[in-house]
Amino acid sequence: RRGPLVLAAASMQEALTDAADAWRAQGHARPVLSYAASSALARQVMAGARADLFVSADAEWMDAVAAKGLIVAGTRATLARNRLVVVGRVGGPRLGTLRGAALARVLAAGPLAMADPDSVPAGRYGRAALTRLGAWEAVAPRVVRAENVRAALALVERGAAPYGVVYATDARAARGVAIAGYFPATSHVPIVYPVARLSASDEAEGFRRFLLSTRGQAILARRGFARR
Amino acid sequence: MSFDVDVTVRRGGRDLHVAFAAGGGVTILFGPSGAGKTSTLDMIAGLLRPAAGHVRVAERTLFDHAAGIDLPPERRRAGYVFQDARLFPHRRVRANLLYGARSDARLAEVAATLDIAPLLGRWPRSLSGGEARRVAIGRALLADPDFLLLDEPLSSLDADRREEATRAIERVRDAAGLPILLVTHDAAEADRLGDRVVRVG
Amino acid sequence: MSFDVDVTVRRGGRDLHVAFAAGGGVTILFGPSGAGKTSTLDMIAGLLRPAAGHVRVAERTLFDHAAGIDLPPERRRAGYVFQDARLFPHRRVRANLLYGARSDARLAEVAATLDIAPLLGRWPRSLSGGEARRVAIGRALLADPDFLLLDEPLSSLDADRREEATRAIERVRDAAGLPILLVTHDAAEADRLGDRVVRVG
Amino acid sequence: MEDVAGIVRLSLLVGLVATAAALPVAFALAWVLARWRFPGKVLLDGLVHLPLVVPPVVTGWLLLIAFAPEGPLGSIGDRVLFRWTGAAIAAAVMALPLMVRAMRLSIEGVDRRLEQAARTLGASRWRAYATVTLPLALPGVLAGAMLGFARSLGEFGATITFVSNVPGETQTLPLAIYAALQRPGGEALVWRLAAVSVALSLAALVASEALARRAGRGVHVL
Amino acid sequence: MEDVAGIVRLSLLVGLVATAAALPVAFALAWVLARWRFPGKVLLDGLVHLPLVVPPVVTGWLLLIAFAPEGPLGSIGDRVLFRWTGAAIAAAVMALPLMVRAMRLSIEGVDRRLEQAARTLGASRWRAYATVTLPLALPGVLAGAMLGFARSLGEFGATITFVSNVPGETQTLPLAIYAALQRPGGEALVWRLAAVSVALSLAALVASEALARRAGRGVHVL
Ligand SMILES: Nc1ncnc2c1ncn2[C@@H]1O[C@H](COP(=O)(O)OP(=O)(O)OP(=O)(O)O)[C@@H](O)[C@H]1O
Ligand SMILES: Nc1ncnc2c1ncn2[C@@H]1O[C@H](COP(=O)(O)OP(=O)(O)OP(=O)(O)O)[C@@H](O)[C@H]1O
Ligand SMILES: [Mg+2]
Ligand SMILES: [Mg+2]
Repeated sequence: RRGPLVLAAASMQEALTDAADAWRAQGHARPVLSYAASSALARQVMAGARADLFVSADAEWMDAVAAKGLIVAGTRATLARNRLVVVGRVGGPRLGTLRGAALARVLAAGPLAMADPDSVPAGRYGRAALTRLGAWEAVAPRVVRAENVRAALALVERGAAPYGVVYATDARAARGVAIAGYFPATSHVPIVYPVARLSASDEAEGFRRFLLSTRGQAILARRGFARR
Repeated sequence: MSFDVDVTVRRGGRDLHVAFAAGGGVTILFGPSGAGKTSTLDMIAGLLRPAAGHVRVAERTLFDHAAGIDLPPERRRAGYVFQDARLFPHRRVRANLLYGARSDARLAEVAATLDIAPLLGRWPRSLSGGEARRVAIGRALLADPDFLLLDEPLSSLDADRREEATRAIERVRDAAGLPILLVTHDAAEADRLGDRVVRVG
Repeated sequence: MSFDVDVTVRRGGRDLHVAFAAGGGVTILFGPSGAGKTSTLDMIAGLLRPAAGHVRVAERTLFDHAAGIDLPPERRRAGYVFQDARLFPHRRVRANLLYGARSDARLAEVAATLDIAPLLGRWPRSLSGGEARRVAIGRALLADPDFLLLDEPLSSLDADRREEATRAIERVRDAAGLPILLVTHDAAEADRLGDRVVRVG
Repeated sequence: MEDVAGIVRLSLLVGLVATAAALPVAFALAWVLARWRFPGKVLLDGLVHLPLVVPPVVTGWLLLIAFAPEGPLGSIGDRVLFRWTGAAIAAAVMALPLMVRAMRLSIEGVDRRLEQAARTLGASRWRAYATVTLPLALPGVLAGAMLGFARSLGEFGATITFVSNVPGETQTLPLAIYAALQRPGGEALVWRLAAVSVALSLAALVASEALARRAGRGVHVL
Repeated sequence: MEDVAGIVRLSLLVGLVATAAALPVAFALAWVLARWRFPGKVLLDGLVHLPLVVPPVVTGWLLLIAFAPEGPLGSIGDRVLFRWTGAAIAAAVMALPLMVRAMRLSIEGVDRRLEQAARTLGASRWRAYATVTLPLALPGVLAGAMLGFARSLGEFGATITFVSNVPGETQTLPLAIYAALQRPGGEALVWRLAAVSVALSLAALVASEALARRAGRGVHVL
């Protein structure tokens, strides 16, 4: 028996895979999970492709889907939160609570890897945070825009860029890379992963509730996501 | 009339006009290099479209500019031995010989006449010049043509092979009574085979 | 000795062995179709490697199996007129003629002799069979060869052109004293041009 | 999740179906482009090349629009979206320009005088085409099929945009590699999957070379 | 951000440099594969096809590893990483298999007896190659260059992974299109940029067809 089709942002891959396994262990059909960029998934939904659940990496794409009336009323909820960090190579200096000119000086010393600040959610949060901390203008010329957070992380891992701005969840498991500093939670709007149901499927609703339950939240937390 | 040809075509900047009418048997097309012999055969076979005129063979109209008739090559039923051999390189000699044949009934006989029986399993690229030429003759004969167009078919053949090939052609002429148009530069060949000579150019 | 040839090669399942020694002037290579005439010329020109033997032309050793000598074709300086014309399709007639020439000094003369002067600006694909053949002869003559290998160079030429080409070859023979090896099936041609005949096969 | 055998099976299915489906289309297009003259030929040529020039993501998006319920092909959308059939369509579209080019090159190289010889021997235009042109163009057809299959095996951008990344349906090797790349520490799996891709295409290559050698035994005759 | 003229200029620079740089390499490879017999030929062939089969992201990632400071080519990494030169390298690598295939097909189609004729006329192996084989293979070389250029214009996955998306340095048309696609409501810009891509490649196509017609005036002679 095939479970419901869940379209999910690629950055939630491990957490949702764990959750789907746990859900099946409870005797349900395992949801089928399709991971891609939120933009690609949202477009598929908006084009009319039939799926049951959508987990976006940011609110904007969920808004776009909602604006088309494709979400079942009352099923949108915040699934998880994330934090933004600066990563550097293992053994590199800690940035502590740097801000303003000092932060700019450090980050602008070499290429700064981050997801595209114009389009990818992680990049947008990163730009907002750096702007708030007074460093954006100085570092903007050194920013290299990766396709997604993982690609940005790879640039740091390989030493192509000394620092990168990524999600805490991605930084946690990467080898050769260490968190050099956290962005203050107040430096950007909260990083939320919204979930919403797209179809009338009861199974999808069950899984959605499971994700939002204490059990589900604990699974996500193990992968570094902050509770909603 | 076996051949009733009156055609004009533009080739390389000048107009080529060939007209002749000939009875049965072998008609020799004779003329200097570049006169338009091959072009004439091409027009009769339907490979080159005349700008004007008509082509009738054995009372059948193959082309008539005025009447708008232009049979495609496959419906003209010419047995054309090209000046170059034009064997199909991706088919062995046997398959080349049988390409236009209805059956392989006459294969052995024709192959023996032309002395190419040992070559049936070979690829065309491994044939000598004269061998390829003989296969090309055999291929045209086996296609059950209504008439033959032979463009220097005996060049690059030694005396014995030439004699055999000549006899094969004579046999076709005498037995089936096919009209034959033959291009040659060899006076002896023309004398022996030809019932009449048409000069081009 | 102009030609001192003793070669063996395996072709199509049987061994071909050709051996002859000949003085100056024109040596005729004569033999039935498929006997190995073209193969012999290819071996002398360096396009086909003999399994054993040697090739010496005008006292120069071009190939010697025992001594491990095997000059590449470009150092053998053969003027080879192939059985097929093998013109370069992407070069006009003029460029074909001059491909192996040091200068275009003799171009006009050779073109006039072979009656191909009007064709200089043409593409090879637009030439008639005899025209292509004459261009091939001209190309070989213009390359300043040390000896000539002519594989039925006069086939597909009419009597006049044949006469002119023959005279061109005779002139080369007499003036430059080049050794010439000529393949032909035509007894008259052999008689007129040949100083001696070598039989193959 | 790491059902490598299943992923390989699916990739082969998608690659073979895409190649098989694109082959006749590519061949017809190659023939038209090689042998016909008509106004708008450059436009057709450009259209064929489109999937090569436009980023795969855009091609995938256009396919999505075409097969969406309100799109021009919406009626069969359900049988395509999030299905392996859709992955095959994406792969075929992306492979098409490569196949057409290779085949066209070979068709243009066939000596038309051989077709003429076939016609005088009684072959219709179509028979001459099938028995002379096509076999002589076979090296190009094989090269085209090979290129198309290899490209299908590597197709990623159009597929994930068009039919998403559904395990067991549309998750071919490249999509599985992408998924693995998104996981910290997924490199080991990436290597394994990439090695499988390479092995598959090497096998296809060897097969196509062998076929080409068999097909190319003739060619170039006096 | 929407400096379309700048993006086009950069795309052309990257595409032309990539094609020009890959051309001689592709031709040498095509020749070796068409005319030589040696052990390990299939391996070389497979290696050339690799960028076609492996997802572009993986190719980009391998390039990154190679040019990263600690990688084998790390010494020139600074001149490549996040620079247009790197984008050109990525495009060239991705275009290579297509170019090699087209050229190889044409080289295999050249009648070797014509090369022999050139040799007897005094041409060395190399001169025969340059004056006979190469010009006769020109349709394939042009087709290969065209395919390579088109592929370069469309290259996305390897580029963004290898040299990221730096406006004015590595942000070619596909990367700009991708960025626009990531934004809700970015469609208008996507269309504009895609139209520009298509126009560029159509122009290249027309040019290459014209060249091919000029080059193909001979071919097939008695
Ligand atoms: N495709 C072409 N384009 C231009 N001119 C051509 C073309 N084909 C043939 N010609 C010219 O037309 C004339 C007649 O050619 P054709 O081949 O009919 O001569 P031919 O009588 O068969 O000569 P040969 O005895 O040398 O074979 C020649 O001058 C030739 O150069
Ligand atoms: N590539 C090849 N493979 C196998 N056999 C070949 C090959 N080339 C030639 N032969 C055979 O070798 C023999 C000699 O061929 P060659 O071309 O030297 O004959 P030739 O004396 O020039 O004949 P012709 O007068 O018909 O041109 C022929 O029987 C031919 O079939
Ligand atoms: Mg003629
Ligand atoms: Mg011979």
